[in-house]
Amino acid sequence: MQTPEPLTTDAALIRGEPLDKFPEDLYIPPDALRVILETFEGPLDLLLYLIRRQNLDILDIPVLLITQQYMSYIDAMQDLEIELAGEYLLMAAMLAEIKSRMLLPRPPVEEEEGADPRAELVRRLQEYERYKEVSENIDAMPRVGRELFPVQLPPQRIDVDKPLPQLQIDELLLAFREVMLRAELFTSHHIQREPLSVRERMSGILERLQNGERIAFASLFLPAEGRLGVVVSFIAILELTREELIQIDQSEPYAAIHLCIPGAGNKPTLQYDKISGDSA
Amino acid sequence: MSEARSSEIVDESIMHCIEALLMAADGALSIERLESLLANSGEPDRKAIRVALKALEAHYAERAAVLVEVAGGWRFQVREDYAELVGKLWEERPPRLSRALMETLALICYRQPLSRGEIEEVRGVSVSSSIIKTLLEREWIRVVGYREVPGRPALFGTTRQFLDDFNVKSLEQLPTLPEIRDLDRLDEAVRRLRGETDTQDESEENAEQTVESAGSETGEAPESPEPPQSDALH
Amino acid sequence: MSEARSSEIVDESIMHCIEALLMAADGALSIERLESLLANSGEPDRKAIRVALKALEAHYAERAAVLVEVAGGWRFQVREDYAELVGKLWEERPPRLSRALMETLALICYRQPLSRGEIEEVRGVSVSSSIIKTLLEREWIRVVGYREVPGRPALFGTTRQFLDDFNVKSLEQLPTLPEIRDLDRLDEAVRRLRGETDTQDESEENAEQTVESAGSETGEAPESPEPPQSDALH
Repeated sequence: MQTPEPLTTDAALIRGEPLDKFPEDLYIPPDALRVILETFEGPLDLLLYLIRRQNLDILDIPVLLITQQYMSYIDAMQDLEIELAGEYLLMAAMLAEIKSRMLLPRPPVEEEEGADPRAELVRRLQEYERYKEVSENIDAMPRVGRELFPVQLPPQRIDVDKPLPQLQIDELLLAFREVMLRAELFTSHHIQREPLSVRERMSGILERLQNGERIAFASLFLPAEGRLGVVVSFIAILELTREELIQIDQSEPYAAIHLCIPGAGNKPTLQYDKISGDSA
Repeated sequence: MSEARSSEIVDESIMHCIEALLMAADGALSIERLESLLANSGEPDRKAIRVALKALEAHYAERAAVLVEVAGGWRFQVREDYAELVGKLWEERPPRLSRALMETLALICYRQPLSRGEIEEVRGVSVSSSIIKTLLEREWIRVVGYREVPGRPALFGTTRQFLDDFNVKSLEQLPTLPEIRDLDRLDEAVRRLRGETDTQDESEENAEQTVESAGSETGEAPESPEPPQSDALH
Repeated sequence: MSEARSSEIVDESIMHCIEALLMAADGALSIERLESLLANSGEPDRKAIRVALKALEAHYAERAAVLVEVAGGWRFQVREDYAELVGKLWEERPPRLSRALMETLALICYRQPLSRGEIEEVRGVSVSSSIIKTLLEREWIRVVGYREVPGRPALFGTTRQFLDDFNVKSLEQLPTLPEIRDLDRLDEAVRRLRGETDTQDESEENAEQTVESAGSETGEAPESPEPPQSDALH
């Protein structure tokens, strides 16, 4: 019989909570179970885990036991609606086949060589385990950016025309993707819907207002741009207003509408030095 | 003065910690920053840090790298005498743009007009002045206004030059956020932007290399680390 | 040997030129590259360069930055002892690499050249495009050829950049791939498996075990499911 091993203090942390907080007989909250189940890197990984967890020998797996355990994990994953790779189900089918072969009377000896799925499974488990193990060893090696920091000092002066670094559009987009993923901003409805042309127009309108002048609302709509252009301008103005980057004036009902930057009159100028001067 | 007295005792371990930090840092480090970084490494006070910096400065006096004090603090630089030699390093290969710079530019592109503080908010780290300066010098971004809040932070937007350098006519041609999110759609968008119909053809040409010649159980890493351009996004 | 004789004479000026180049370079510099960069600075031959490198290595042996040789050549890097301290310079921790990515990389390392399909065969699960893309972008792997079968799948191999980033000179310095344990026993077991039915009565009894009880044992699990963000910097 299996007896659960004593839980140690360096047990896994699930959402910051050590697992040993859960009494052994208590059912694991689905969230925690999900975290465990999602860590498996595929059916071989799950099988290896089941085998190693019980200190079983890969060469002598009790197939019926392992199959049953495997299936209960698969069921649990399906209950939690974890997206199951097809490979998990394929493995389930393979295990079922092995099981049925074992229960059936032995077929004649002429069975083709190498066709025993159980031997094949043992071979694959061993092979996978080698790479799993060595990948952990490689991951543990010091590497640049994590433990190793190469020195790259700027020169005090440089004598050549330094060629300007080039940037490819895909590098830029991937950088953007990464920062957005990190900040989890892709989920925001606000920015998903916003066409980029609006953003461009916002910059343009804002810049036109920088000399402190008031600009007629109507002058921002160019018939030449067509209906779409008008819509883009309009949304840009609304967005600028919402962000309090501009204000909209109308001295009396039906009078011309004007735009200006908030508190216009104090004549701001473009101060580039402001940017480099305000270093942290 | 007590300063003079303590200046004779250099804490070697603190000096090496400072040396490590300055060798790895992207820019200058102020004494205050060093003090906070070293809080768990001997917790030297500012005086002790200054003493260690002086000792380091003296040690490097005769070396190719030199420790200098600039506006933002202390930094190592390659000595001016080697300007021409070091220049050769870049003649052959333009320097790479940092990830921080690319992310900053991308955020300005997609969320303009926005301020440095807003970029920092999204990135979760501070944006160095030198990045903003580089982008302004490169004329990829411009100041389009100021946010009317205390401090009046500048608001940045992208420029025509940016569009030209990236070979797009307007920002509208860039992929939308949902496209960027989905890697396969992003691939498609990039190919569209490059005006390529099918990159497959290109890689076919590179493919002449046979498996045999590539068979590298030899332990030798292949010569050029760069994957063929066309593979960059596959 | 003539090498031994010349090793006693270090050309100081050449040594400092090399020091300047290595301190400024973005990545390791090979002896060949140094030779061509120094063509107008004393025109040292490779032997003289090696002598100077050895002298530099000795000089920096006790400093916070050390001179090391990796696959791509020589570079200065901050001594590993300072990893934790230096890591504080950046608020973001370096992203943890997923197990899927590391397993894919390990397979490419030890079995190159091989195709994505072959990786999937061993791992028993499909390899996502984003993993291959990440590895290509990091320039840890590259396409070294195509297998001449229908679909012409790309074959991947590791790069010099990979070796440099993992601080080794060649693939041989990577951890050894564990042998298949008990090869004899495996053969025997396979033969036995083919030859006889083994009764599973005993295990049948245990088979009642449910996920609930299996789950509660996972305190000992972390062999495979690693706790999140554990060793990002260790």
